[in-house]
Amino acid sequence: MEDLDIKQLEFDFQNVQATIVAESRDELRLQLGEFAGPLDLLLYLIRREQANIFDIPIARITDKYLEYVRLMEKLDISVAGDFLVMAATLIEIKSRMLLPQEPSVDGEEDSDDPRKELVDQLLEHQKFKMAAESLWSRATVEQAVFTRGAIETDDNNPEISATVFDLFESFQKIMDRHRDEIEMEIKRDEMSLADMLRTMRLRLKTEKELNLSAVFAEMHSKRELILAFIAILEIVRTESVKLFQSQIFGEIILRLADTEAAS
Amino acid sequence: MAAIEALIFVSDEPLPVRVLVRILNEDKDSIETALEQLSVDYEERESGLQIRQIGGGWQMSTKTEFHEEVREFLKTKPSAKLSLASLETLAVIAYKQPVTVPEILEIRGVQSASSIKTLLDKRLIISRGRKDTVGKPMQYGTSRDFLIQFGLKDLSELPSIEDFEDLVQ
Amino acid sequence: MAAIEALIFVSDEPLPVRVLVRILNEDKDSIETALEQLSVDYEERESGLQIRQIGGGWQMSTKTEFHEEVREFLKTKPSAKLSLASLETLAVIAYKQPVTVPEILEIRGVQSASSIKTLLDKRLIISRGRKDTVGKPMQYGTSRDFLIQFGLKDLSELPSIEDFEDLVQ
Repeated sequence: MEDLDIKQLEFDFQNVQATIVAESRDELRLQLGEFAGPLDLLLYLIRREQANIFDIPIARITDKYLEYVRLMEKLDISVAGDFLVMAATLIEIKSRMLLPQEPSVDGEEDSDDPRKELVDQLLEHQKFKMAAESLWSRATVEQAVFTRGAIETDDNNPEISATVFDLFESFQKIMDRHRDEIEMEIKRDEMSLADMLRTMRLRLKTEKELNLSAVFAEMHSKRELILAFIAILEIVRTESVKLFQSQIFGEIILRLADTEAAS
Repeated sequence: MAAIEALIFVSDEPLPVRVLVRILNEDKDSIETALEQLSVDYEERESGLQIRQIGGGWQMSTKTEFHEEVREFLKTKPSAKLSLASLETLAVIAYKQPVTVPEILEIRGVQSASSIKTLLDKRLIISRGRKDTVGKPMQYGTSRDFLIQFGLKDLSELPSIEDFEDLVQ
Repeated sequence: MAAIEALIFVSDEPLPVRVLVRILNEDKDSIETALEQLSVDYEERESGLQIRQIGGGWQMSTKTEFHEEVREFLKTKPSAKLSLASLETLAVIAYKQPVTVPEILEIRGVQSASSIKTLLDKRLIISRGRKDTVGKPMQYGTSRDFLIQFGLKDLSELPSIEDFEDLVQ
């Protein structure tokens, strides 16, 4: 089993599309990931061992099952908790089977069988697997049926029908949005007017001129925007710069005065 | 009957009988008779369409035999099917509803959280209130969309779970 | 002819003959003959629908004589449907009630006046008296209709973060 092509077995173990097949040993390796859960694996093993589901050879099946769980671990597939729970159940049943049978009361023999609960679960599970299959074939038929194209009146109803979960998700989204804003608030509190003034002076020095609407657009919050505005006013007041606008409602440019003279 | 046909056509969802009763101001029985007749008419004349009962209402749709032409025209592919895990979870919910997450776990033997999320996203299941036990877990049931997508008139059309018992070895 | 009927039915727009020629792989003449025949068929049987040539293609629509019923139907469509904006507003009100308009604004970051009006009109929310702060703003909460329409026994049945944590991950 060591020479397995590990790549083929890298899959999302919980979400695999699955049919349980494969009788040959080679094929089995490829199908390993297709067990949707521990009950599927167990059913597979029972079938492969040609055992009777009503009389499961628990020791043999437990050994095989553990072998698979170990294999999964070896292949670095994170073994889901459900598989481990089942392993524990199997081991427990196995140990109880080893205990001497208590003398059974007439007509109640079955209920003493430590395997009974598991067998019931397996049978129940199998029923639902079949139900799932029948749903699947129904859905396939339905996919061949089409409803009419949109007609004019449909455009008047661009609404969605909502469930409580939609309601909840809407609320979650709003809260997430809110949380982002709060985080930004904290960040922006760290910026002082002095910081902003320093940043602006530096930018003006290196870029020679600043397009004010572009500068304001870069601000992440109202507070930063106000700081930027005050900083610009301060620069205009204290340094030799020129503010000009080439046309009414046009962009306002802040330019270092000596650069303008030079150009 | 012609008015019924017009209304079924206009409705973008399966049209419940009670809506027809209200709009046309006729009694339930005669509307139901007319609906049955309409459905038979479509079946009998060699139409490309059918009128049938689905998801608690009546709907007009194409017949399955033209799916190739329609698909060619709409350039659609059969949409992504549900994973086996989701399908199994859906089966458990369909037959055991209303059912809680722990109850689903017990039957499937696997945590089904991601499947339930998928089914909720696809609107195939809906919440059905809380169960009055420890922890008040949320209960789930199938939606009307489930009936429509699986071509069911109502839940009673699901084959009974006992029918599958015979098939189990 | 049945395939033509199916294709006209699923098409969003009047269906041009050349498209039918391409999909069905038949010659233009026989398709046009079939279309004429189909149109006459719908006219002759007492259908609520018609198939006619319009805007360079063929289209299925309701016959004009049923306009009243159709309009009546469209008017009385179930109103449990909400726009996304209204849904968001409703979510805030449901989870934060009683809540004022300025508080909703703060949470949603958007003016919600028209949504609130919609929700009041649909009787999903009701006013819950005034809050004792500056301006005495009106407070809103969800109504009994809200519980009914969303299938809730009471507000404690609203999904909580915990319900979702089970599902996500």
